[in-house]
Amino acid sequence: MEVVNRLNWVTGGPQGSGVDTAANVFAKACALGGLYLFGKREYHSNIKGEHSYFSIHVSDKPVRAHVDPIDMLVVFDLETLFRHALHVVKDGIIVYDSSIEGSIDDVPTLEKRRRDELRSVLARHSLEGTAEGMLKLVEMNGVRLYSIPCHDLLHDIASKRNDPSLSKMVRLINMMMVSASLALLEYDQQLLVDAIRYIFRARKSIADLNVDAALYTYNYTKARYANTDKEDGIGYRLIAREFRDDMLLIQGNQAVALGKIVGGCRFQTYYPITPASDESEFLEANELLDGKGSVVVVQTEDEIAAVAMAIGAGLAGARSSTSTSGPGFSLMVEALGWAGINEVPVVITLYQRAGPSTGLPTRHEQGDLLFAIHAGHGEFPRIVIASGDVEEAFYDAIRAFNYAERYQMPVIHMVDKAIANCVTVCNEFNPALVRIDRGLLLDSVTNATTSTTAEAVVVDGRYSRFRFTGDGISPRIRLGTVGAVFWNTGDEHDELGHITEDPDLRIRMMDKRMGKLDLILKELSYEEQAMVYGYKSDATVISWGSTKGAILDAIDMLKARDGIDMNFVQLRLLHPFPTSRIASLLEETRLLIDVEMNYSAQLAKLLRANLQRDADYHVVKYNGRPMSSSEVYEALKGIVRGSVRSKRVVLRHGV
Amino acid sequence: MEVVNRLNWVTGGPQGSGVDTAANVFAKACALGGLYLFGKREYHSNIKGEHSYFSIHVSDKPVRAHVDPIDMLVVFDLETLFRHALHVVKDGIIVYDSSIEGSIDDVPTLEKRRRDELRSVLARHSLEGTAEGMLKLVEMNGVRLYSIPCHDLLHDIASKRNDPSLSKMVRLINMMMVSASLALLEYDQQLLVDAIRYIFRARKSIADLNVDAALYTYNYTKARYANTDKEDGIGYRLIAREFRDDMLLIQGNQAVALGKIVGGCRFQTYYPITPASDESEFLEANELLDGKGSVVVVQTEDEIAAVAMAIGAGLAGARSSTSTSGPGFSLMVEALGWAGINEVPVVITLYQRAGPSTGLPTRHEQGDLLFAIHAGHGEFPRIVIASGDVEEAFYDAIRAFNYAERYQMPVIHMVDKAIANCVTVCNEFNPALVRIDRGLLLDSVTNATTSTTAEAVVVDGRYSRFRFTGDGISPRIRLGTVGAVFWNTGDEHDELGHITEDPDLRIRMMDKRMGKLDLILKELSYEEQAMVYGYKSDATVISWGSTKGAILDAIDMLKARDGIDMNFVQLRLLHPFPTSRIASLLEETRLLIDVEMNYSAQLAKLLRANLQRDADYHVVKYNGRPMSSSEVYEALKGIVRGSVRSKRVVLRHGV
Amino acid sequence: MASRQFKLSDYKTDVHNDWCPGCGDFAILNAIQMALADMQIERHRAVVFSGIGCSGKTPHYINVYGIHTLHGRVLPFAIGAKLANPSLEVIAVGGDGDGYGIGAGHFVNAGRRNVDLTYIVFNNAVYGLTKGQASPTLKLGLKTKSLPKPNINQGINPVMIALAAGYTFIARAYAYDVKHLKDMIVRAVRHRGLALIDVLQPCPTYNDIYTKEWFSGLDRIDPVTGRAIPRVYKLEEQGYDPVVHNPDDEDELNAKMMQAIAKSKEWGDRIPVGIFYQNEHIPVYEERISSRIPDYLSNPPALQRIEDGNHNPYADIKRLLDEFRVGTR
Amino acid sequence: MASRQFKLSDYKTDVHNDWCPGCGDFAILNAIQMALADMQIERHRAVVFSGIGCSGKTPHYINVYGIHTLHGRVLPFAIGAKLANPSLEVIAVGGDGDGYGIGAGHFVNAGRRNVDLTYIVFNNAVYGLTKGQASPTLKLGLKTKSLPKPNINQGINPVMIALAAGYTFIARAYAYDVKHLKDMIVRAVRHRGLALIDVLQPCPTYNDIYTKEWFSGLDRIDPVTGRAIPRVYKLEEQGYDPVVHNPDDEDELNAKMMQAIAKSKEWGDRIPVGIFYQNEHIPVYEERISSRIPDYLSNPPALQRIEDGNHNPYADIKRLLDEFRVGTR
Ligand SMILES: Cc1ncc(C[n+]2csc(CCOP(=O)(O)OP(=O)(O)O)c2C)c(N)n1
Ligand SMILES: Cc1ncc(C[n+]2csc(CCOP(=O)(O)OP(=O)(O)O)c2C)c(N)n1
Ligand code: SF4
Ligand code: SF4
Ligand SMILES: [Mg+2]
Ligand SMILES: [Mg+2]
Repeated sequence: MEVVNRLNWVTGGPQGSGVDTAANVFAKACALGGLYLFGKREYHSNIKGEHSYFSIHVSDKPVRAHVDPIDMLVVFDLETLFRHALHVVKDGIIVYDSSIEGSIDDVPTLEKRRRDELRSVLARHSLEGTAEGMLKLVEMNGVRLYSIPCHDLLHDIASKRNDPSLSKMVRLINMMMVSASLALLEYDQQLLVDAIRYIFRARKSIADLNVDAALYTYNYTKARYANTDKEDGIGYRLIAREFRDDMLLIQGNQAVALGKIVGGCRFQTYYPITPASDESEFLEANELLDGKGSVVVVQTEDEIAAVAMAIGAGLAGARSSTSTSGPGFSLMVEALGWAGINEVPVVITLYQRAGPSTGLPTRHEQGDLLFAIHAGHGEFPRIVIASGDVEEAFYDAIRAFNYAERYQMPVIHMVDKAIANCVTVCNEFNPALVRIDRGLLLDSVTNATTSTTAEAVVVDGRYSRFRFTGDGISPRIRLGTVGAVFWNTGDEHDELGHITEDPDLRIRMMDKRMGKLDLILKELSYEEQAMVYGYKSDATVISWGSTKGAILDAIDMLKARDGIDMNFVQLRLLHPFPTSRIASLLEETRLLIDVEMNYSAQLAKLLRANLQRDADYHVVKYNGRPMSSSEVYEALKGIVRGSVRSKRVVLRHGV
Repeated sequence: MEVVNRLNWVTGGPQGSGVDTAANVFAKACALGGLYLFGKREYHSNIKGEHSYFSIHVSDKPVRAHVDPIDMLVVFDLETLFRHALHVVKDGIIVYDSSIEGSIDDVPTLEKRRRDELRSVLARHSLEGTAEGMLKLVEMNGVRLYSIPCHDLLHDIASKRNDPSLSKMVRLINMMMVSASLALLEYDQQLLVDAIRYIFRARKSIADLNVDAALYTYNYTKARYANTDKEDGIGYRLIAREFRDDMLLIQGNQAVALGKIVGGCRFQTYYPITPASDESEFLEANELLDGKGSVVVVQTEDEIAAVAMAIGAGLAGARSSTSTSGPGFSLMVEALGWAGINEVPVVITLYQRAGPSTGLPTRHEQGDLLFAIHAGHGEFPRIVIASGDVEEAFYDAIRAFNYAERYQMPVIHMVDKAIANCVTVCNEFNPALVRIDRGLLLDSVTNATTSTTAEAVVVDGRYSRFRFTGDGISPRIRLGTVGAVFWNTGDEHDELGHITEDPDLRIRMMDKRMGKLDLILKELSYEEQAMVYGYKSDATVISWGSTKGAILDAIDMLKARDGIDMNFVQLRLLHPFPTSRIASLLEETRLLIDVEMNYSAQLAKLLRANLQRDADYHVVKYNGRPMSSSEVYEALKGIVRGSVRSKRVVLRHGV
Repeated sequence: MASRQFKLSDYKTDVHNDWCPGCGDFAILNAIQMALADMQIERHRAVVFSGIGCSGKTPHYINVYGIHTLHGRVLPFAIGAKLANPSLEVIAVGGDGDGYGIGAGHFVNAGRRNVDLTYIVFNNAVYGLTKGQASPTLKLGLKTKSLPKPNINQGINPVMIALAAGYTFIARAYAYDVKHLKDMIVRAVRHRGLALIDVLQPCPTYNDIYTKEWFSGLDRIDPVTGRAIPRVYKLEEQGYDPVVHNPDDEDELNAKMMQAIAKSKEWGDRIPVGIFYQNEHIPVYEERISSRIPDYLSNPPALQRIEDGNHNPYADIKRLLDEFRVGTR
Repeated sequence: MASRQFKLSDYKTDVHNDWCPGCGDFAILNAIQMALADMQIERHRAVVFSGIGCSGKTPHYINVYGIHTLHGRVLPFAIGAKLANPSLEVIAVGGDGDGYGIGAGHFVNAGRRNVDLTYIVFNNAVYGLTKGQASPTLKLGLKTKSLPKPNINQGINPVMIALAAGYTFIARAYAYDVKHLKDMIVRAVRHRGLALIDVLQPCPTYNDIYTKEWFSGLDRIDPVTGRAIPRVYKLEEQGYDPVVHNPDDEDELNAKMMQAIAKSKEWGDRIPVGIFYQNEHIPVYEERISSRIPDYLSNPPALQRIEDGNHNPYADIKRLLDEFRVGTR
């Protein structure tokens, strides 16, 4: 049977060798053909040489996550073969550069443990620990092999273009292999060409060269393998459709950056760190906004300076933010409390990666939730929100600023490596759906004194930055506002902002600040607090952040394959905790399954602390690789079927 | 009726004027007379001039906390009169320097709000806003006034000693006033002399001068007021008793320092911060240990360096620690995770003060609990313990190092300003009760290879720092150990300590590290996890840290005055949370009252998250002043009597 | 003289000042207020940022915008505000522990940016507010009355670090020469670039070495005049020229730096105050931003319009979205 | 020649090295290993600490104790270990971003202590591991291939900062003169006090300005010899004497500092390497501790006995407890 337009395509190679570019061409080609896709990048904390790979899950229906089984593996180096070949499904495809040869020990970047494992697997089948052995083994497993003589083809291209040096341009090989894979899938050749031209749009001559090489390989592959009978040949096909023009092919870090631009962020600080700095670099590259305006992006000496500068800019009246990941966030904690006690709006975009400490700096985890909620000595209000996918990341980035200014407090917007570094086809972002709410920010005090809010702003001829008001929110002005001055201090303060140690005033100020947390729960819409997907069901999956995609895909699979119904509750506001919203969403839930990417099921702790209800199962993962829909599907099915014994289920997939 | 040997004595004055010294003399005199006491210091974040005061709660039975109503107020400046006089009980005493005069507005350090309040109170009684008015008012309230003409007496002393310059030594006045108060209480004059000599033991000539002034004043006061009829005169008396020689008069920060010395801490780093640096300065002053040995104390450039150096010293094999409070701890968070992933024993003594941010830097709070438990990105094991009083602080300081080395992880020992800065009479610390447990620290690898643990230590001729073992604890060696080397990294690592990104190894390492938390709960005694005070009761107060004293005193009062029975559960291990211990302690509890010094009832959150049980009442306080036994008593009584409406009870006492 | 709109008293608040009697901080506070009055800076245009310490309380006593930040972080806070709105007149103040100790990383890296602001360090060689521990400027082996043992750390040379880091105006002043200090502040504020003034500040409570009396030379009386011979002297009175005149003359530049360093090492009997170094030829950070963002100064981050008046976003991302459209070729 | 117990290979691990081909780090790694072999330092006696960055991976490749710490914190970690056990031979390594950027506060304050250890900075003018952003040593306006726009920050002068902070040995070396670099390391390790070696390290992946070719002068061929004129030259070959000989001669001290600063400013056509400054007359921190704690070196914190063999505490606090006894007079 032929599978049309559903495919998990994977390629890999040494870092710095162009794997990403190749995969991006494949993704763009698919997107141009109206296909949906979810692409995931995995890479080491290394600049050149270690293994990285890209998996692209393509479909003609929306896909929200990656899956584990590989349908088509594109191999142009030894390590990719050794690492991934065994995950290719029966009837799946491996396209490989025919020059690949060598033994397991020729791959120093492969962990010793894995080498031993592979050797013993091959030995069990009386095969040698070589590329050849591996290829034999997978063939025995039912995988179809297609070899492409890349070096010969490269030679041909070189002589065709009359440029012998080209035959040494091994960088072209990955593009050639992508073309071969698309040829095997009988995909529209023009879309491949267009994709290459798009990816290399800044460098025309390189684009031309790549197009040449791609087409040559495409035609070669087609000629060689076209007549393969579909029955015992290639079981997959991709067929281009009309694309919808309101769809984007975009990454999470770009979505956040675009959100910041729309949301009015005009001052961004950062200190380089994976996977957060991509966003800042994108902002910097686009610092000049269309129409009037700009985003000033400042690279600081460390994360302490980054957050302090962002707060300073916030005081001056700019919407300001900083982006970081765990280690950087750890350094920001002291200043966070300063912003809290001084009610300064500032946004921290926290790109989670696998901790603790330096951890797995380029890998995925959702391990910072409880830290983000409790970070900083003493007690002060903050808002913590988490995005579930690329599209949400855009809108949340905007909301974060609205919250920060409306409630005058720091907002931590949590995303993670899986969102930041994935590429996906999603709905066009629509700025028209968005409102900018600056809260009680006054442009001038003089105006205010003549308006109705007069008394609220100036008392005894003085502006009180921390005026006690009904809802705890005091009218705010920018540094530099004519006709007023104010003071801030990290010490407890009076309404003017001067230090006080008065115990009664202290209580009032704490009540003012902390009381805003209740206000937030009153004012935020249900959707902003938590989303529910699916109909009421007595079985509910609950989660937060980037697991959303895998869960939704898994729930669909459960329904489609097994007739099992589940709904999904996604926490979007993590702090203050939307207790009553969640309680009402879970009213009919009998089976509650918590799914998260960390060791200790942090959300489940919050559920217990706030609802006094525990999830019945904790499906967790902490190996640094995001959850796939396939493993979530298996776990949920196991739970429903009663085959899962322990309350805690640890997922372990991923390479 | 005369009250014998039960007294709440208070004195105050501008900072830097010798209030502490005066109070210390009073405390020492009481202690020498075999009396128990609990002394509490309150002071501003200021060097000279702002108001500070000292309250000493004296009794012939052990006292564990301060109380609010003042029995005897010793006044030698205007501000003390205005701030405290109204808290003196009917039939209580004010002794004051007769030269005190002036109006409320002469006290610029008094907050405007408080000045207005005082003026209006006085005006309501048609009194002027002056010292005179105030004295009249309290006299109307039934307070007995005793004035001492300090300046005249000083003059006399000066001419007696033939040194006219002495008449300008206003610093003597506070000592004179203490003497006057002791004379009124008819306390043994020799004990006063001995106390002065003890306090000034380093400076004999100053001691002599103070003794002269004290005796002169004592005799004057006695002569002037001795014949006052007890019935309408002085209602209080202090009578010296035989003292027990196994009691100490000591402060919390000194107790921690002594614990560290006994516990084997030989490397302490610190960056100055209130109220933590007293401990480090005490250690430095006593760096040379009796017998062989020393404590190296290093003042660092900041708290990041402080914790990093302590960790470095821990790696080298020293028991090492650093002491700080909230702002400093916030800066230590990143390195904490490094110690966690590298399983380095290190102790952080966290002296809580009122936050957030700079907050009320010299005031009290227990606001850092959830932060301490969750501090640091990602997930790693740590132990958090909290001491309830000065005596516990000593033993806990030792335990902290045992835990750190036994479980190879950072230990956060939480104390707070109320413990650090209180002075109390308590049982002598007994080093003989203490064991030193260095866990799996090996002095040499060669020895180990010939011993039974051989295989555990050296594999393939290599020492594996992070060897997988049954209980997750790997044999540890010092940097510099002959015959071995090891590696550490903040990245995820293999058994040797080298970086790995292998997903399966990652899981095993996380399991190894985090699994130690379960081991801790298995191994720690019930008493180390939580203490219960009192018999089984269906009403339980639950708390942690320095509220212990006030709670125990309040429970005694409830029993004695109202016949109400309650027991008290004190959490000593806060993380990992001793769920089953607490569950069993609370089995028969019907009414559970959480008492803590913070806004959001942080312990109650932990109870919910871990036991899925909420306290029925949250008695909280967050005005920067520690809980008094009197206010805790009132709150508990109100709850039992049903007069408390809301679940949350906010205590507000304190000046 | 032109009529002055703002009086000295306009720059004072009625907040109770709780520094110790005789603290040099009072003098510095006065000098800042005098400088503001001298320059007739409108109150709303000035922002004084501070770190934590006795010195950190300064903004509360000055009647302009005042931001009392965190220990060691005054520079990044101040820079953030200044870059968000470059029309603010930003003055950062703080202790020597604050600036050269816990804040040393920011102190060095601020030099790389040369943001147009003034940083005044209250240098009393101790940590005042935490009771007199040695600060980074106290020299090895000295023992102030607050120290139980002689200082175990060397003292650093702030002038030289500032030079190495890129500060373009480096001065030293003495707290009790208020008029001169005021002049230094005016010069620093007028300087286009990052200006450091290291102020020798007696802390009578903890530092009994660098006292007012010592700076005034009360321990060395001229036998002839019978008058004290002050230790502090003014560079400008010695014909010292701190200014880099020719931006293209590398020799001049080096010479100016070398003389500043030589002067920075004088200590003890003769202590120079005044401007050690000034170079206005290094573009300030604001100009560097402007070279990328032409309307940066006229439309800075803090004042940009971000909504259309109807709460709709003002920014237009159509061009960017087009780039990401699936169909874009 | 005496027989050598340890071979170069003894200092190598079998950990896969994943630096980019052609990275200058390889040369520095070799030089460190050669220096260890040269000095025949027993493997267990040496500890290499590192920060975070490409450079931070170094300890994993050296077969001595290796501690890969946090970004910017290598010095305090290393100092902690050294002070706990001063018999360890401690070498700290890290990137220029690590040391002069995020770590600048520790870099400055370490100078105040003069702990006897060696700090080697891999200076490639970029943040390698995070993909080539400008580091604190990249000069204003330069644009490496990894930067989208010219560097907006000035570069700092590490030699001068080290001098101002109190470092007693300051050298610069060039990664690809491995033998000279090795010599510098040996001299630094042998120096009694805090030694800095700033190593010019080509990063072929991101820095196309300070390349191996540029340092070798491949862009300037001597018309006569037809050979490249290297930019790097050795101070020692010019008769430069970095050593402070007479501790009591303040003039000499100042002159030595001034010449070091003058040399530190040479850049471009001629780039000096070698020892800029060395002063062994400042007591190291370990001595300062010893002056308070006489048996510190023989009985350091890490090796002290803290229990009696039976798990009973070894320390005796009787005297201290007596002081606090209620009855003590
Ligand atoms: C992170 C942090 N650590 C420590 C402190 C405690 N602290 C307050 S002021 C101060 C030192 C002040 O010294 P300096 O900066 O020289 O200012 P001065 O008081 O001498 O003006 C310290 C360490 C703090 N507030 N924050
Ligand atoms: C607190 C923190 N912030 C950011 C990072 C991310 N990070 C890793 S390496 C690096 C910079 C490395 O540059 P450099 O120190 O010059 O070393 P190089 O890679 O050039 O050798 C950064 C910023 C981190 N690990 N920790
Ligand atoms: S301690 Fe020193 S610096 Fe602080 S206020 Fe007092 S005199 Fe001034
Ligand atoms: S990025 Fe540069 S510094 Fe890092 S390994 Fe590659 S060449 Fe070396
Ligand atoms: Mg100071
Ligand atoms: Mg670098």
